[in-house]
Amino acid sequence: MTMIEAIRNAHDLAMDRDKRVVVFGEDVGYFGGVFRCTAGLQKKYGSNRCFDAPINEGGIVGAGIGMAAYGLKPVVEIQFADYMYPAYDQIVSEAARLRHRSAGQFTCSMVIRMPTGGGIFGGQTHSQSPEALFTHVSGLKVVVPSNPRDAKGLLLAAIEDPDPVIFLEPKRLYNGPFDGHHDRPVVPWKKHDLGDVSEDYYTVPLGKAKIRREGKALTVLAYGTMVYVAQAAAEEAGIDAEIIDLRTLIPLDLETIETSVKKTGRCVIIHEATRTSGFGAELSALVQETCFYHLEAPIVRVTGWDTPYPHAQEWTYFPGPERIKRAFAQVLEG
Amino acid sequence: MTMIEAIRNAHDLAMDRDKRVVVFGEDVGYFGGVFRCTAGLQKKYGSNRCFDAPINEGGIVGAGIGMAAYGLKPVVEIQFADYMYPAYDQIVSEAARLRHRSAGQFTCSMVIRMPTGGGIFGGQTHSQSPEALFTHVSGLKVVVPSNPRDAKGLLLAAIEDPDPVIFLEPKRLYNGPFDGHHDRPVVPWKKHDLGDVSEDYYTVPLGKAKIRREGKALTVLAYGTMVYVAQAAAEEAGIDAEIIDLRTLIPLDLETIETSVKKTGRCVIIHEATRTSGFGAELSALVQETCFYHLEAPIVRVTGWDTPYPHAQEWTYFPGPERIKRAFAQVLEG
Amino acid sequence: MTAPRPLSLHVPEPGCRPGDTPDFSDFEIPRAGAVRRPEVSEAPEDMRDMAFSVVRVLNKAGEAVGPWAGLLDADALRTGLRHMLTLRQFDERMLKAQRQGKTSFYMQHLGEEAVSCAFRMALEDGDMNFPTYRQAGLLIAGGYPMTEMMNQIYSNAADPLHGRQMPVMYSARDHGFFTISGNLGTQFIQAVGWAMASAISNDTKIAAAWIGDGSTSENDFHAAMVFASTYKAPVILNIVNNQWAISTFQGMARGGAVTFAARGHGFGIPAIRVDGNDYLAVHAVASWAAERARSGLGPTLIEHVTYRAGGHSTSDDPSAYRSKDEFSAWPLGEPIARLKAHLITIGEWSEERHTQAMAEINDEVRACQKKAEANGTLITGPHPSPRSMFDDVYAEMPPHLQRQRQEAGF
Amino acid sequence: MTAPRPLSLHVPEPGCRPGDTPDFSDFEIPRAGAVRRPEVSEAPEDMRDMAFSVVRVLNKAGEAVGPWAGLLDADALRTGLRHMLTLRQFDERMLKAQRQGKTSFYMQHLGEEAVSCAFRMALEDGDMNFPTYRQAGLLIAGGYPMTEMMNQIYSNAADPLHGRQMPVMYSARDHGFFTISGNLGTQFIQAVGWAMASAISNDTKIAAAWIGDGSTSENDFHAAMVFASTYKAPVILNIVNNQWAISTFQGMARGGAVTFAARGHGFGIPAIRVDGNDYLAVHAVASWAAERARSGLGPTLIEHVTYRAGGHSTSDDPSAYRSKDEFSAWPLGEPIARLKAHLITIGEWSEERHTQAMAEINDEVRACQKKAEANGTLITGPHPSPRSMFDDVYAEMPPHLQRQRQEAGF
Ligand SMILES: Cc1ncc(C[n+]2csc(CCOP(=O)(O)OP(=O)(O)O)c2C)c(N)n1
Ligand SMILES: Cc1ncc(C[n+]2csc(CCOP(=O)(O)OP(=O)(O)O)c2C)c(N)n1
Ligand SMILES: [Mg+2]
Ligand SMILES: [Mg+2]
Repeated sequence: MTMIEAIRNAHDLAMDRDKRVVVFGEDVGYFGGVFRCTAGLQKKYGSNRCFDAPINEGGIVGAGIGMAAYGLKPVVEIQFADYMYPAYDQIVSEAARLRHRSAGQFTCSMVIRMPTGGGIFGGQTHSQSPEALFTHVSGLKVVVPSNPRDAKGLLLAAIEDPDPVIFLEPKRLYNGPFDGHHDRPVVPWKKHDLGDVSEDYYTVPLGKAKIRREGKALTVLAYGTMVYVAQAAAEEAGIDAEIIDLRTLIPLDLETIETSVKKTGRCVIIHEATRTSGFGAELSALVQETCFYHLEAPIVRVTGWDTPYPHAQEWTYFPGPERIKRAFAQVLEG
Repeated sequence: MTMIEAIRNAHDLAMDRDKRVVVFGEDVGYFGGVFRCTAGLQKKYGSNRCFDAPINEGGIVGAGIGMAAYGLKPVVEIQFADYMYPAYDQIVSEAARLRHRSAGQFTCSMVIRMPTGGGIFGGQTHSQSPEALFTHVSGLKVVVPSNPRDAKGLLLAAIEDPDPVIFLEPKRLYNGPFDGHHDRPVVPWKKHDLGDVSEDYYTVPLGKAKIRREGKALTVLAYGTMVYVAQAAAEEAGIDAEIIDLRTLIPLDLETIETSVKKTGRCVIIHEATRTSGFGAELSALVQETCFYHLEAPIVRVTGWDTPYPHAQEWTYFPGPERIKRAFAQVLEG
Repeated sequence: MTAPRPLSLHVPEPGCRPGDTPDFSDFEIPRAGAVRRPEVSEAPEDMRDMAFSVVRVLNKAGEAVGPWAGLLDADALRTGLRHMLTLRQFDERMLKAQRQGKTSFYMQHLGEEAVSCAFRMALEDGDMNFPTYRQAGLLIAGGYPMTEMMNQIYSNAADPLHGRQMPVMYSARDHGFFTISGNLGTQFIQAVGWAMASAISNDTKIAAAWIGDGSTSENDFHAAMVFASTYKAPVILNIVNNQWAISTFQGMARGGAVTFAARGHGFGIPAIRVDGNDYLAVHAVASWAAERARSGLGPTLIEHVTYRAGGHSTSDDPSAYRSKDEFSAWPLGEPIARLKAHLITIGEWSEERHTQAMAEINDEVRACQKKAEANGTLITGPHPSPRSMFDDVYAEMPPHLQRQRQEAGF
Repeated sequence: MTAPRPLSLHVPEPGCRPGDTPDFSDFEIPRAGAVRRPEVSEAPEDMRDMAFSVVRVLNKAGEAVGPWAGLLDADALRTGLRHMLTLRQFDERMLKAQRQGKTSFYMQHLGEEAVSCAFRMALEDGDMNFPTYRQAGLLIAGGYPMTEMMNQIYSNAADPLHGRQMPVMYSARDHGFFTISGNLGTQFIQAVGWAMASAISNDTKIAAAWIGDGSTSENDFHAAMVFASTYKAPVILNIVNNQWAISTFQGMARGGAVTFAARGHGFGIPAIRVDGNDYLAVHAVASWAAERARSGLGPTLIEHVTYRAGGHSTSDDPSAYRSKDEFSAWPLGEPIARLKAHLITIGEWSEERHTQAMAEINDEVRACQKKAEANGTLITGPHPSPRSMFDDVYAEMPPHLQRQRQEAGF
């Protein structure tokens, strides 16, 4: 399955199993989503359970909160993560706070899906990775799958979860494991082990990272697209890097991170988002706090720059294999 | 002057000097603001230049952007920082991006003021410190004054600045330098050196930190209210702490930070905001990146917890002197 | 074309500021009974007139007249009077408690008691309100224990919200009362979502959304209107126009519109203006809207025209921005006096019974307060344990919060 | 009371999906010339009818009729025709360039050319548009060089926006064209702010805000309406109702309202619906609204009724969600054919002149394209230097960006 098919399949199984699951968003109903992640659902489950929404992201999330408070399980799509800002108040001030402020009387079991990341010539409003804007908000869980098998299992876990989950889908991975070599064609998921996805219902638990590549020389903390870019860099540079795919940013699997960095003594953190106050900053702080006496070199961050995501120069913005190799060298020298 | 008077005075001088300066926001006009920071301005400059706005934060900022694009210099107030979320899209997707995306054709010289921080029994929607949600956004400058003299000079510098500036006012400091001892009365600003504010026009440049207390044992990075809490902790514990008041978070005065940490080898970072992905994470990452070989103990963060700001338990949430003293001990032991 | 004249900015100002003489002569008020009662199934386009008048039932003589009268019997009216009196006494005691330092903050309903009290009686159990901080009448009229409300206000050991929320930010799911948000407007669209969920689930319950005149400016108001209109959600959209939003008068939010109710027209949502100080009118209009919602006819917008007689909150002194005499000049009077007069007019009440009722209510509110204070106040404690602050952030506490709780010493 | 029936959710559906036969018979269209032309100073309350009809000037016979006719002479009309033809040819060539890989993306105007082309001619230099991505006619009719537009589309070395923005996200301050945002709706309130600034500055300039039918659902639409209404801002608020928003039809945004124009009524903002495929009607209504704004009478809402004949963008295939025959059934026809027929009817144009004009325009567009391609295309380059990505984030580059630029190797 492609990641799109895996996500669609997860929706299908969840809707089939639990009548409370409702799916809506812009172009999500009849058409099945601009990335086709919900194709076929309206036909199968009716327009009472999968429907189009007016172009109002705050309204989509706000209505979803009301539905969740009623007892349904809305799974909503924000067409691009770049368009989540109009919904930010509803997400932060409401979805994330409901359980706490009502002492558990009202809860918000809702999944907010959104495609993230660049490298598709989308310019500054179709390329953003706003995960840090969610990780700073208590009450939210934040998930970033890196492959179809995880995407399906994590999405089903997110739908089961009793709290609001932000589900960020790296759109550059929808069709294959993109490694940053944009001048080469992407190998489709069907040729990749992690594209071999069972049709059955299964979950991948939130809060558990996955070591994608074992190694002793240094630890790479990455998620989404950057997992593959890191792999390519490690292989091309011939470096014995241990690559951790975080999968869930909140709650974070700090144990796996700590164990690895204590072993390697060196750490490179990679994300596509803008650097300053990106999630890499939190990771760096945590690694430093937990592994200080094991660190043999400064932790290095490889990230998008502190600029808007440009259209024509997107490969200069994108943290590609070359930049990561330089970071490896730097952290090994240190 | 109190901090309120200093802010009011800055508005007054700016409006007097530059006809392009316009001031508006909720209850800002006739009434002069719920914290009285704009009192008297409408009477003096007319309701064409200082006026009330409908209760719509996105509209206030959005209209401000249009005015700035026209060539005015709007200085707008968001009544509490907790209410900036409805304006977040306009701030992030528009104000911060205008210059870049139009290659300088349209710019946004605007100041967005908002009271931040807790300790006033304001509960979760009158106590937040959302600075990290701004520091992650390229194109914004972020300022947090800690005293009347700076507040005036920084506000005037912010109004002069050609780009959008987020101006966060620690409301707990409006009337005096609050040190976290909430059971004792606050000494008013008029008894404090930094409350002695000239009536003249002057600016405090953005991007320059200020060392509030020199010391050799450890470096404290703080801003706003936390500067005084750190001072109290240092004095009470008798620790030779160097306390840096950052004043501007973006652009950050990394030089001053680096020099200090390289000298002391130990660093404590304090903020009132929620910990995960707070601005402390970025500070920790930067200190680690620039001072790794000088650090003698793990950097410690003392922050608000990853929970909403509670009403009755606010002093457990607030990073008070006791918690900071424990952090000092921890970082000195390390 | 002649050279255009320079433009200038129009900034709306209320007719009356401190020192001015209040003048409501431009407020057109129809006689009680004069406004028609459309069939609930009438096409929205055919009842646009309802947004430009004011439904009123009680006339100056204290009689209930016209097509909206006749829904409530004397028992129901006496109950309504009792609810409003209770809310007023509750307010008085809590205002005093705040002044005594027993809590940090309070918001009263003075002059607006009819709105929430009468509305509640038009709902069924199981329906859900998404209130603002100024509809405690929904709780009182719905039988929610006052002691619980006070426990919340005092942030004491028995506070059902564990001291987490500011005073009056109640939550009472079992009483159809959604957790109040400190952020204005957010709940308006949530109510629509709740109503959509009821429809999706083929349920029969309806939702009621609440917003203040000033807060209609917030963008979530639009989201609610769009979604309610598009999905014909079974929701009643209530605007409480109490003339003021802290220091700004309703004209700042209404702008060039004739009424707030007219906002419904751009969405094909029937809109009715009602005399918010007339218990019978509020109840009748609410019942009409509830019937529409329950019949699958979709949303109704109600503008409750009333007056905020007190300060915005205990942090506010309205004499800084409006005339002290405004409330006495307010043409729709005072809701309790009007209902009382009506009951007396129809021979179902008397000054003696009123005095006696007041005394009973006084005893009741006092007793509740005593019980609540036995659980503590904000100043004296006991408070909920700070430990509980870390609960309910998530259903299950994740490792980082466990670590933080430990760090905090719990 | 009888037990209420279970509710169900209403989800609006267009009358016609792939395979269905298009049917616009419920779209009530008045005869050309039939709709009155109010005085600009008429009270908003007295012209609510204007939101429920359609101002049309060109009749089936190709004549300009009624009270909105007579504003443009033959020269102006020929210029208008040329603008629309130019925009169409520009679109065709850029669509092709996108298919050839010379750029990443394109959005065309097919069927909607009259809206932006005619509107521009009602503005003065110095006025400011806050456009969406579907008003390039404002640039073409305003004389902005097509080569510059193409440079932007190609993200080439001469791109005035240095390759930063996606294709068609133009910015042209000197041509009264605000930088286009990829985020829908945000610019609607900004236009109101710009207009307020003009009023604050006692200037005579006005602003024009633009939004699509689908995007009226966005919350910023409300902000714009509230601020425009409250401050009587000198702004024209344009809704381009081209029937579709990607795959959702206009009914998803309009909901239960009869028209989008009716949205103005809840704000006391005069609203006019206009035949968006009638060059003369668009120009006349725009001129009327501009006169209102310039005279200090405040905002006007215009709903341009048109049809998006092409795909939403080059990423979109509309045959997946609507009938291929819809445009041919569209009752308002095609704007270029209609203006051409009118010019011929009044004896000011001929097939020969038309053919010749087409050829001239073809040459012109080709020449511009050649010039632009000499500066590079997205596929071949040269592109603006990546170094420039770090510029203009701030007026002055702060230290951290200097460090990052260095890290990036520039
Ligand atoms: C998003 C947001 N902005 C601003 C505020 C501050 N605030 C609290 S109440 C209020 C006035 C509300 O007035 P109105 O809606 O008329 O309600 P009323 O108090 O009259 O019942 C304001 C501005 C807030 N709580 N939330
Ligand atoms: C905030 C935001 N949400 C969603 C989108 C994605 N999007 C781009 S165009 C579009 C449809 C807009 O339709 P309409 O407003 O009718 O304009 P039209 O394309 O028909 O001119 C959508 C949903 C966006 N760009 N911004
Ligand atoms: Mg009010
Ligand atoms: Mg459209």
